[in-house]
Order: sequence, then C-alpha cells, then structure tokens
Amino acid sequence: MEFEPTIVAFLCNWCSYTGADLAGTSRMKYASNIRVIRVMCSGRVEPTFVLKAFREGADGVLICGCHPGDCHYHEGNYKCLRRYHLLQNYIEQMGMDKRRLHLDWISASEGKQFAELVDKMTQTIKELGPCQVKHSVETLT
Amino acid sequence: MSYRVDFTLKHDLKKFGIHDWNECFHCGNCTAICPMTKTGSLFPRKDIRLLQMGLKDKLATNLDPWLCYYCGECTETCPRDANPGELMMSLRRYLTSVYDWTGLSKKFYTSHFWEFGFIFFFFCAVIASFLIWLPLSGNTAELINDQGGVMINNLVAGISGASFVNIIEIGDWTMAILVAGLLISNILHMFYRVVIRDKEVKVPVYAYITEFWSLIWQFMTQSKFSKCEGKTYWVGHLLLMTGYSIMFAVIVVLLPEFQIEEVRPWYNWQRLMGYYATFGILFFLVYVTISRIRKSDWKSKFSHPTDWLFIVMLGLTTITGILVHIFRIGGMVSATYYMYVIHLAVLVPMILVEVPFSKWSHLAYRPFAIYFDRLKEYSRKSQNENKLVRAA
Amino acid sequence: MLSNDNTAIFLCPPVNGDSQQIDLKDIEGFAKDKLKVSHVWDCASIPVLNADQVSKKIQSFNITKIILAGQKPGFYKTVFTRAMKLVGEDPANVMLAGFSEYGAVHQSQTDLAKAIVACAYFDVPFEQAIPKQAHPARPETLVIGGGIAGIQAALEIANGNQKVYLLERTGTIGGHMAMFDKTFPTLDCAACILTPKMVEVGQHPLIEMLTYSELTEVTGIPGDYRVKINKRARRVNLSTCIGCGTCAEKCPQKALSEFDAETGMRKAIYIPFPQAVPNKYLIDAENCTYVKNGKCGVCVKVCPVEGCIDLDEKDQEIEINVGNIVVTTGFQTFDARKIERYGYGKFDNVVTSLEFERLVNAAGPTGGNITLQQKDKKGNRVFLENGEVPKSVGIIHCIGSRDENHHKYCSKVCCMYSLKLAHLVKEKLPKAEVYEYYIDMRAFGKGYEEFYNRIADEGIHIVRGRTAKVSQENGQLMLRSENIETLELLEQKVDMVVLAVGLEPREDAKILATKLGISTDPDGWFKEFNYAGDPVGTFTGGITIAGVCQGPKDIPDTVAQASAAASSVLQNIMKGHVQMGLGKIKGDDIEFEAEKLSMKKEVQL
Amino acid sequence: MEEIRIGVYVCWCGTNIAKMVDVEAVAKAMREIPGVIVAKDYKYMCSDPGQELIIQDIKEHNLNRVVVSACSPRIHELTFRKALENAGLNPYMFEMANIREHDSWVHTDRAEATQKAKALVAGAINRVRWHESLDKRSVEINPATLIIGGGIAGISAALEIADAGKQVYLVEKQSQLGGTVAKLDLLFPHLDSAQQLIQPKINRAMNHLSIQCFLNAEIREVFGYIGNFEAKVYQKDDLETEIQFGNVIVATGLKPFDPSKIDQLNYKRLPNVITSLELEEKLLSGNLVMDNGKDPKHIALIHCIGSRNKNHHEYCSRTCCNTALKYSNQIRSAFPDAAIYEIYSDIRSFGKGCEELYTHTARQDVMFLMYDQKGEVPKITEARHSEKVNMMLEFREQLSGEHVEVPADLVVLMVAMEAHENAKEIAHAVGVSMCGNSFYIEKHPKLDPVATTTGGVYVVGSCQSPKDIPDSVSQARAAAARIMADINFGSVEVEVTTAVVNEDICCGCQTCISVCPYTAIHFDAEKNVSVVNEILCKGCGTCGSACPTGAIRSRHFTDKQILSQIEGLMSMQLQH
Repeated sequence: MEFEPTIVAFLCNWCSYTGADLAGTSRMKYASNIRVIRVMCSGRVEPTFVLKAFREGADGVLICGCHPGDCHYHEGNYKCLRRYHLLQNYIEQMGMDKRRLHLDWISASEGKQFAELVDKMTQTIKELGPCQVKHSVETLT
Repeated sequence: MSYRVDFTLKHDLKKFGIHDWNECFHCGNCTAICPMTKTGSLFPRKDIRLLQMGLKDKLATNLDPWLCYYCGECTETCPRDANPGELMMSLRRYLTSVYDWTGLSKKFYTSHFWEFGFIFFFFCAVIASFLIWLPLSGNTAELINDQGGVMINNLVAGISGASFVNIIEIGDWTMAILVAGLLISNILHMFYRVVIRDKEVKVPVYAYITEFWSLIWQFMTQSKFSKCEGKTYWVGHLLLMTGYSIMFAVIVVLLPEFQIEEVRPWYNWQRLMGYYATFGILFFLVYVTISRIRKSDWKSKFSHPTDWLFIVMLGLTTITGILVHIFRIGGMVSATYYMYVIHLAVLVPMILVEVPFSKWSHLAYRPFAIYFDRLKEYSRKSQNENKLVRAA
Repeated sequence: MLSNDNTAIFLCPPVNGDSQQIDLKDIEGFAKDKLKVSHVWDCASIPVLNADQVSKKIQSFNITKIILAGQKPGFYKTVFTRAMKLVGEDPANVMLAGFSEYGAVHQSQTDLAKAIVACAYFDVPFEQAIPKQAHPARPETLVIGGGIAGIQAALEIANGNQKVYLLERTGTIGGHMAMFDKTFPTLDCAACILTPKMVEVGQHPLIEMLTYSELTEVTGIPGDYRVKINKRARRVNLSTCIGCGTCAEKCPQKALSEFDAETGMRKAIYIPFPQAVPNKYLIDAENCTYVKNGKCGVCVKVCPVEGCIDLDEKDQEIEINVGNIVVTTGFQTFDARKIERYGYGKFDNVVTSLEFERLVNAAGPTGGNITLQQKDKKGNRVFLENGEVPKSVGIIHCIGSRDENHHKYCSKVCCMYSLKLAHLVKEKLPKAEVYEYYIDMRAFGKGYEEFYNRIADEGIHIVRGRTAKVSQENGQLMLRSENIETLELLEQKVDMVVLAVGLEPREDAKILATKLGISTDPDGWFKEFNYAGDPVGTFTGGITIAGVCQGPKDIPDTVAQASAAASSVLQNIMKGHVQMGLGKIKGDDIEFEAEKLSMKKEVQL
Repeated sequence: MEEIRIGVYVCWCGTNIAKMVDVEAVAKAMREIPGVIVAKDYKYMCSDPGQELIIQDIKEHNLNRVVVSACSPRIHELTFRKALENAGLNPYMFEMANIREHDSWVHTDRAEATQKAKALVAGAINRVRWHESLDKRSVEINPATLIIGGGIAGISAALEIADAGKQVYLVEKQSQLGGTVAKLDLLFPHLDSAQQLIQPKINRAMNHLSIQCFLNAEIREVFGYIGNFEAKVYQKDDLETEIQFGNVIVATGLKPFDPSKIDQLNYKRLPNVITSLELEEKLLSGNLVMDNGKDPKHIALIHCIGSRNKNHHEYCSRTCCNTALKYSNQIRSAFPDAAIYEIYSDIRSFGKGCEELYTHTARQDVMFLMYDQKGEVPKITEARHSEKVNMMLEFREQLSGEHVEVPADLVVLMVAMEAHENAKEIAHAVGVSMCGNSFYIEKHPKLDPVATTTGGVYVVGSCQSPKDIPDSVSQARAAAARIMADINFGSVEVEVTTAVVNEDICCGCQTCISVCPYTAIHFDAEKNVSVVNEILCKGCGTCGSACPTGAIRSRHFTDKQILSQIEGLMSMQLQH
C-alpha cells in the first residue's frame, strides 16, 4: 500500500484559514492528508507545537500565515518566519529532513493556492517517506 | 485585410427605406429564428452589422438579402424593435440599384422626379404613337365579328389586322429584348461583383452545371419560400410568378395566337391561360394591397413609395387588360379601342421600370442569388476539404 | 438678487421614451410671469441645436447663466457648456432643473417641477429648499417583507435597541434567498449563511414577526402610522406547535410546494422548509380537505399537543402603531410562458432558473440530484430523486429582460446566477455538457469577473448569442442560436433547458404603493427619492425602500441597501422626529423657501 | 476538578457533509473517547431543532463541554456559543471541528474523508477538555466616529451620523471634500448634475455642527479597539490633532488606472488620447476640443482599459460601461454631426435605468464595435497625412469578424478603477485586510458587505470594490446604520480571548513587551512582572509563543489546548 503521510497544519485565522475555507466553498479538491489547527496568528505557533506534532506521529508540519505586510496583527508572520528558519535547522540537526516543516503565505483569497500547496506538500512528504520520530521516541523510552 | 468603418453609409442608404439600424445590440435572435439561415449565411444580423459599420463593399457583394423571404419572425421577436426584416427588404432595393450598371435603378429608388418622369414619358409616348395613327373611322359595325366581339386588330384605320399585330409584335419583341438585355446584363454584373470579384471564391467549372438545377427549380417553384411560415403568401407568390410568366409568354412569343380577331370559346387554351394569369396576378394584388393597408403582417408594415407604385401600376395594367377583354366581348368598339391604348400606355412604362430596375427584377435576382450562393458555398466547402486534406 | 436679464431658461423636451407629462408651456409661463425671466426658449424651437447657434443666442442677449429645465435636461447640457466656453462665460453657470430627478413626472406634479426650476433659478439646492416639517417619531418600526432585505433591516434596527415588527406574507421568513442553492461568486450555500440570520431574527427580543400576514391599511402621519394587518388563519398555534411533523406525515392531501418552486409536493399542513423561522406548521386552506369539505381533521387527531391545531380559526385583523416603515417586498420571477417560442409549459424539461435552483438544492425535491422531469399519475410535473439524469443542459439568458416586448430593463443578476447554475451542473454531473447562451456577460461585482473566468475554464460552452427558440426533436430539446463570436449557426440538442428568467415587480406592488402613498416608476419598481443621493428614501416621510423592490440587485447590494434604510430609521428615532415627505409638500412652499434662502445668501455676501 | 462531560454533534449539512463523510461512523467512533457522554449526528445542527438538541442534551446529560463538527467556525461558531449560553453553559466551553470546508467539500474519497473527519473531531474533543470559562466583557461606545475619505461615500456617512446628532471626524487627504464625484460633470443614467449633487453635500458637511472636517489630512495609526479608538490626525504644517472615537469608516475611494502601462494605446505620446477623467474635465469646462483647439469629428471611446484583463486587473470596474454611454450622449449633444464609436467588449449597463440609457445611446447614432478585451486592446497610431483625421485605431471587430480601421480625432480610454495607492497604509492603520488587488475585504461578501473582521471598522464605497454612486451611498449609510445602532445601544461586547500573565511564573525578562505589536503589555517594575492591558490586547498570541517560561497564556489558545488538540488529531491516525 502506498504510504499516506499525515500532515499537521497551523493556519492563521485571518488569512490562511479563510483561504482554506475558500478552497472549500469553491469545491477545489486536494489531498486529504492534512489536519488543520486554527491559531489566531502564525506568530502564535510555538516550536513546541511543531515538535509535538512530530512526536505524535506527524510526517510533516505546515504553517501558513498572511503574506508579508498583510498580517492582521502587523508583524506576527515575520516572527513566525524567523522562528521557522531556526526550527528547520533544529530538526535537521535532529536528523530529520528539513522539508518536513514548511512555511508558506496564503491570503484569504488564495483558496486555489492553498489547495495546490497542500498537494505539493503531500507529494514532498510522500517522497520523503514516513517520519521516524515517534517510532524512535517510543523505542527509546 | 482590414476594412475602414464608414459612418456615412447608413445615411446614404436612408432613401432605400433603411431605418432603425442602430437599435440592434447583436443578440443573434433574428438569425437564429430565421428558418433560412445556416453557417455561412447568417442574416439578417450580419447584414445589420455590415450596415452599422458601413462596410459598403461587403454589403454590395452580399447575397443574403435575396435569401430572405420576409416572413417577419425576426422583426416580431426582436428584443430591440430593430425591425431586421424590413432592413433586408430595403437592402434588396439597394442591391437592385447596385447591380444595375445604368444607374437608373438608383435614380428611381431615390428620386420621385426620375421615377415619375420616366413613367410619364413612356405613358405619353405610347399615347402619342397611337395618335399618329388615326383612330376609329367609318362604320363601327364592320368591326364586330361573328361572335359579336370587337375585332381588335382592325381598330386602327388604315392598318390591316395582320400588320397591326405585326407592329405590336415587333414592339413587344423590342421591349422584351431591351428589358431582357438590361436584366441579363445586370445579372452578369451581379455575377461579376459577387462571384468573380470575390477573391476567396474559386468555383470549379463543373459546379456551374451541377448547381444549375437549383436555379431552374427555384425559379419554377419558389420552393424556399415554403420554408417560411405563411403558405398563403407563397401560393400568392407562385400564382403571381406563373401568371406573370404566362402572360409574358402570351403577349410576346404567342401574340399572333393571342391577339386575334375571333372570340374563341371560353375553354380554349388561350383564353384559359389568360384567365389563369389574370387571376394569379389579381389574387396577389388584392392580397398584397389588403395586407399593406391593414399592415397585417410585418412585411406589410412599412411601404417604400416604390412598393405602392408597383402595386398601382400592376393593378392598372391588370384592370385595363380585363376591361379591354370585357369591352371586346361586349362589342363596345370605341371603349375597347381607348382602353387598349391606355392598357399599353400603362403596361409599357411598368415593364420598362419594374422589370430591369425595380421590384420585378427580384424575380430574376432571387433565383440567381440562390444559384450564386450555392456556387460560393460549393467553393467554400471544396476549399475547406482541400485544407483538411493538406493538413492531414 | 440676480439680474433677470442675464439668466436664460431653456426648456428641454423629454428624450426618447419619456412621455411628455409635464407641459413645458406651463413651465414657460411660470418662468416668465413668476420668476420674471425674459429669456425663455424651447430647445425644440431651435432648428439646429449646436454650440454656434447657442453661443450666438448667449452673446446677443448677454446671458451669463443658463438653466436647463426638463425631464432629463442633462442630455442637452454639453452643448450649452461648450457654448458658454466659446463666448467666454463660466460653464459652471449652466444649471440643471431636472424634473424627474425628484420624481416630478406627472401632470399633477407640475408644481413640483416649477419649484425645481425656481431652486435652480435662486441657486439653492433643491433638498435644502424643502421646508422642514417635523413630526414626533414613535420608536417602533414596521418592516414589510421578510426576505434577506427585511431580515437585515429588522436586525439592524433591533440591534439599535428599537422595536421592530417584521411582516411576512408567507409562513416563514427567508424569501427568495432561502430557495437558492449556492450564492455567486463565492458559492457559499445560501441556507448556510441565511439561516443564522433567520434564527437571530426569530430569537431577537425586539423583533416581533408577523408571518402569514398581510398589510391592509395604513393611516396616520409620518412618525405615527397606524397600520392594519390581516393575520391570516394559520390554523396551527404558533406558541404551542412543537414542530414534530406528525400532522404532515398523516395529512392525506398533497399540494405543490411553493418553496420548491412547484417542482415538488408538500402536504396541506406543512412547514415551508426544514429551517423555516418560525419553525411551526401551517395549513394551506386552499388544499385542506377539512376546510374545503368539512371532513378529515386527521391532523387534529394525531397532534400530540392538545388544542394546537384549530381548523376553524379565522383571519384576524390587528392594528399596530409605528413611526417608520421599511418596504422590502422583493420581486417575482418573469413568467416564461409569455414567450412561447422557448416552450416553457409546453415541453417537459424546459425549466426556469428558480425551479432549477430547487433541483440542485440538497434540500430540494430530488435531494440535489439533477434529474429529468416526469409526469405523475395526475399529470403534475415532478422531479424524482432517482430519475433519469440529463447528459446536456442549455441555459438561456435574458428571458423577459432586455426585451422591448417584455421588460426593457436588465435584471442584473441573471448572468451571474446562470454561470453559477452552469458550475453546479458541472460539479454534480461532470460528464454533462453545459451550454450558456448570452448577449452581454454582466459580471460586474466584486469577484464576479474572476468567477466568470473560472467557469469558462471549467469546460462550459459559453456562447455569445441568445437562443431564439426551443423545439423538440426525437424527445430531445433543440436550441437554435447564432454564435456571434465564431459566426456559426448552432442547432444544439440538449436534454434540459434552463431559462434564466428576469426579475419583475410583485403583482401587488402597485396596490401596496397606493396603500403606503409611495410611487412606482414606469417599470413598476418603487421609486427612490433621488437616484444617486438617496436611493432608499421615498417621497413619503418615514417610509424607506430597500432591496429588489426598488430595482433588481444582487444580495450584497440588497443587504447594503437594507442597512442604509435602517440607517434612516435609526436616525429618525435618534432625532426623535420624522420629516414630512416631499409628496405632501406644496411646490409653492419650496419656491418660497428657495427665494428666502437666496435672499439670506445675498445678505451674507 | 470537575468531571469532563462532553457532547459531540456531527452535522450532515443536508448532503453537503453526509455525502462525503460517514457521519454516523464519526459519531460512533467519538463515543469511544473518554469523557464523551453523547455523540450524535443530525441533519442540520445550525437549525432551530439542531440547537435545541444540544440544549436538551446539556440539560439532560449534564454536559459541560460541547463539540460540534460541521462547517467553518467562521460561519457558525457564534450560533452554537449562543446555544450553549441559552443552556446555561459558558459559551467558551465549545469547540468546532470544520468537516465541511476542510473536509467533505475538498476531498473525493469517502473513506479518507471520514477518517479525516474522525481525526478533526477527536482533536476538537481533546482541545475542549482544557477549555475554561471566559467571561464576556462589554465596553462603552464612544459616540464619535472617524471617517477616512471625504468623497461621496464618506460625506454621506458623515451626514447620516451627524444628522442623528453624533460627532463625526471627517479626514480628507485633498484640500477639499468631494472626491471623484466633484470631478464629474453629469451622472449616468439620467444625466443628472454631479455638481448639484455633491456641492450642497460638501457645504453641509463643512458647516455641520457635528462634523469636524480635517482637510489635507491623514491618519497614520489608530489605537484601541471597538468603542474606544484613538488616533492622531496629521495635517499640513505639522498640525496634529488627537481624536477619540468609537468607530471608524474607511471610504478612501479609488484612483484611475494609468493607461501608459499599455504600450499600443500610445497614451501620453499622442496628445489626443485621453482618459475618461480627463474627458470629464473637458466636459466640465466646456473645452471639448482637440489639442489644436479644433472640434473633433470622430471620437472613439475604448472600454475596459486595464479592466477584465489578467495582465492588468482581472476584475470589472463596474462603472465604465455606463460612463461611456453617458459620454456618447454628451458628445452627441455638443457635436450633433460627429462620428462616435464605442469600442467595447460587453455592455454592462445593469443598474436601474441603465439598459434604457444603452438603448437611448444606440439611437443617438453611435457606432458600437466589439473587441476582445482579453486579447489586445485596439492599436492607436497616428493617421497618415493624407487622412482627414488624427489617428487610426486597428483591431478585430468581433460582431462582424473583420479586422477594422476606425478613424479618430479624439480617443477616450475608459480606464479601470484601482484601489488608492495609500490603501495599504490605511489598511494597516485601522486593521483591515486586503484582497490581492488591494481592495479591502469585507466581513462577509454577501451578508456583511460593509463590516470588517476588526470590530468597529467599516469599509464603504469604492475602496471595497469598484462601485457607482447609489451603491456607494447605500454602503456608506449601511455602515452608518451599524454605528448608530451601536451608539444607541451604548455598548458592545468585545472578544475575551486576550493574553494573560501568570505572575507567579513570570521572570520579568520583558521579551513579551518587545514582541507585542499593540504595546498592550507593560512592565510592572515593583512586582518585576509583565502586565497585559486587556483592552488593547487583540489576542494574537505572539507574546505567548515568545515567553520563555510559559507565563503568558493566550486565552482560548493556550499551549495545553493546542498540544492536546495535536494529540487528539494524531490519535485517530493509529487506526489508519
């Protein structure tokens, strides 16, 4: 059976979550591997959340926020961006492919882009194969 | 190739009866409701468009107006009250003037002076030519034949019956040749403009022959008409067309057999033919006059002055013809004579104006247009096939 | 005071289609006698109305100010501005006195027209010259019509802490919007976004719904209207009905469902649709066996609540007092039977857009399956859930709209809803071919053009060229049309035809207008106070209009207008008084006021 | 700690969800999760009976948490919170799982969609366990209103509110009020006078006792929240005025598209190619002539310049068709014999009275020529010297299928409407979002066209999308209605999902203060802790994620809640 990854996505309430809703109201079709968690701002996404997701068995984590300059809270998305780069380094050092964590900008009108993004991300993770973090943690403990 | 739009064309064409061109917003309703249209001949919308844009060359070489029989459905259902049916009618007038190389047609359509002047001139000319001969003299009783009818060929003093028929026959032939010559040259002109000059059209020679049947068929039956609604109109048209053709044959080719001294029994072929022709023309006239007065259908709503002139002239000719016949059978010598002169005086200008230059000409143009249209379509199809073959 | 000799009044005959109701001779007399203007000319008397001719006139009489008076004098204006410029006068001194701008169209309104001319003459804005006559305003408001406009207006006012009566003719609020499946261009489902609002209305402590009721009489003055309302017998008690549906289950009598645009059946005791507000049953007296024959009464027997159903209930007249009235009565769709050549009512499977809307609706008669029409035993046309599926659907735009033979106006929403319906067909039946036949594609709103482009990319055949007729051939429908862009004549066979019917004023709009004392325009829509400046006001004080009853519009515009109407109401309540409407004010008074104001201005200068 | 008793409700949404998700299976699976007391599926949860079901269950089963899995929380979260309130439960003891927009509508495999729904609902159940009661707060409304933009929309809104006796601050960037309408001569479709419409309104606004007009002014930043905003108005000469207000209306209007971006129009290179607004100026001044002062004999109007074309703006600018029809009538009035060409792609004369204007215009002997606006615009070149006209237009005419040349002395470009260049700054200042094309996003495109996602901030008129005057006026007054209702009510409820500091854990590092975009956190030096001003806090949670000790919690988005949600989401994966 083909590997079906699980991707946890953190979407900001104002742009990306609305964009994902738009993909829905417009009946655009995309891969069903994604599980969305709503946060008020991408700036709210703590490293812990990401690591927790991998720990619980996620094969990929997606964070979406408003486009630079469009943040509902002025600059939360910039803060997320900074954190994202650090986090990517971190997971790489942990032995994971850094492509398992992805940050992108989706505005409220970009339903189509959201659907495309999910498909692309799913494809990438499929190529990378299952994430072993959960398994490793469980065998270690 | 790009065309220059021309703002003035529609103003120039106003005298042909063109109006309301601007309302059209090109919904395509008229073309789609018309039973005669097909891809390649998308009238009336395309013609309205050519007119609105003032693409004169395109308009002048366009055959569409001849393919329309004016059932009026386009006008009735037009969402903009743009009256496309009448526009087609007016374009037929315009095209008649385009085909006529003498330029008289345009003059007749656009100027009352020219039209009435022309008619009046020939009216007078016929009257005058009879004045040259002395009218009735001597004993009128001698002019009554065995059947009690008037011996019509002996009415003019000093001319024998046989030579009178000859003179009239020569006159008829002259007129027929003149009119036919004009008409044929106009049709050739039409052919030149529509087929020859159209660079996109290449018609193989054999197509001229294979498609010729359509010309004959159309002329004889007016069958395309029946595709439109309103059978009475088609019947009327057919009656008129056959009646007119018969009458034409009778007075030109068969005159010596027709204009004879004795009164033959009513079932004789020449009388029956005459009655049929008269009935046909009369039926049509009454039908058309009533509908034009009542404006009962779309094609009768708007009348160009030339439409009425045609009806009046044809009516007068028919009525005077009938009167000549009645007077003659009734043995009224002088009445027969005067009526005969008047009959000729109306008939001659009518033929001269209407056949080559005006309304009547469409009897010839229409079948030819269908013929040319088929040629063009043939050419289009074969070119497309060639393209396909090449592409393959 | 202006020197009379430097002012000229040009009388402008009505342009195209406007019937000449106000006699320009009267205006001429008024200008000469009352305003003492010596230069009054009729534009029609100037043989060639061009800038040269006009500037000669201006020069030879030393004119410095021009007033153009007429129904729509703007159509004449530019030649005068040009002429003023040519002779070196200030083009800004060309003033318009447009009668129809403030609704003076009938002979009876000649006085109003004169006042409009006087205002232009005194250079006083017309609205400022209307004498202020304030009446104390009651805080209650009546909203007539429970569609989206009525709902919005009612909520807006009630959220401002004011009492609202919401009058609705049918058994539920929701109006046409509740019948739609999806809404363009975002494709939200109509019920999903509307029902929360309906629930909010139902639960709002300050909104009193008067459903299944009709307005019978309005008396009183602005700010204090007495309104008589006929509460039709619902025969089910609103407060005790629990909406269990047992009655409808057992009711033996079926009838065509209005909510399903008569594409499906309901019982004689029914609830219009599952999310109706109030969610209570009602009895359709026309179809109820008991009401007709006095026999049956099954519903009473099965109803679990004692006394809830009263089959002998009679209509009841109530009277309420309100300060303001908002009219949001909406529209009806054009009757497609009037255009025989499209075969509606003659061929099966020629349906109107509203019927199709129900057909694609998941809550509709087929559960959202698009199926071909069938006839039941009684010959009623019905759509069955498991019926045959159309392989191709044709949608024809502008049915009854943009047509001199029917409605001249554009219904504004049909292009967009047709695109939406095409999309819905494609979504539900991906293999079906969909054809759209249009004249001009009017995708004008926010996101509409984008939606149009998207639909065009979905493989829907969008053809420029309105279909001329529909005929039936071997059980299929044939559409004959011209594709104007490709110059082809199309004879397209399809299984189903959807007619994009236009919107028209409700049958009883005129009657309602008379009762309320508001006016209608020639198309039958309610007339607004001023086209651009006040699109929701009327000539009657305290009465505002909103939504499609003022003219066709889409949902966002309807909602915005409804809120705007609510704004007028709230403003009146906050001020505590309502102005007398223009309809009740004498032209002379306006004229007097204008003169007074102009004197004041002179003094100030 | 109280026992967790959760009720789970799975909505069918008719067939919208039920078609793609096995709702019964979802409900069944949820019953297995500890703490879930009831799990039901129902046709329409949002309907009255649906809500009644929840209320009954809360009472009957003594539920203290509720999860509804249905549509987007952006649509119905409030509905269900209200239902909880009606049942006597704190409205925040509720969580929604979006199994419609994020599941049934976007997936095609029923098994996968059902599995995903289970995961989403399990996540919500896990999250709701940690929800806590939050108390609603209401704030007083400052009855004053700030209106940014003094065009017809701004003025209409200002007069509406001021006539009700409430204070309005009207801030206009230009030196006078009136905006675009003040630049117009006549208005479609009845050709009423624009000046006679706008000038009295300007006068009234300028002299109104309740309106304070700021000209040559701008707003750079707005602080506060609904009911209690404050801002500085900057005017020329460094004049600064501080104002307080309860609501903001943004009515910044539009600007015309610059046609020099389209090369083949030769705008600016050919002197007689002008834009619609430049024509308006000529019409207003009566100076309707060519650059050489002569009367034009051939005038061409080209529609959709910059609109309806993906290279420029994909949207339709909504007013240009009717405006062009108006121009044709005006030009015909000035030049009875001139040739007028309307070069269009669709005539969108859709408003009341506008189709009639189109018919009338057609009868004014105007030649309508259709071009494909998605392809190339007509090419405008200088005419040869032998021609009697200035310019020649070339394009493919669609209704005839021919390539045509159109002679012209004057070409009018019907340019698109664009959002104002400073739309972005204002969006930032007041906190509204923008679509890709810089128009502001309304709260709901249909049912809430003037409100925004920020409470107390409204967008009206052409800054929201291109609009004609009646529609702008309606929108302006719609916003006024909302504001007057609030003022009348006296107070509004505000969000309570703000940040809060646990002073016991706070180490006083002040990281939170540096990241807060609203300066809503200050440092209490005495206690050595950060303190959140809950009125200014907008609940973005940035501070929470920056806090090294976890002392700051974002209410309703706490770490515990989100981490549990992740656990819940992933728990359902095991069965996969």
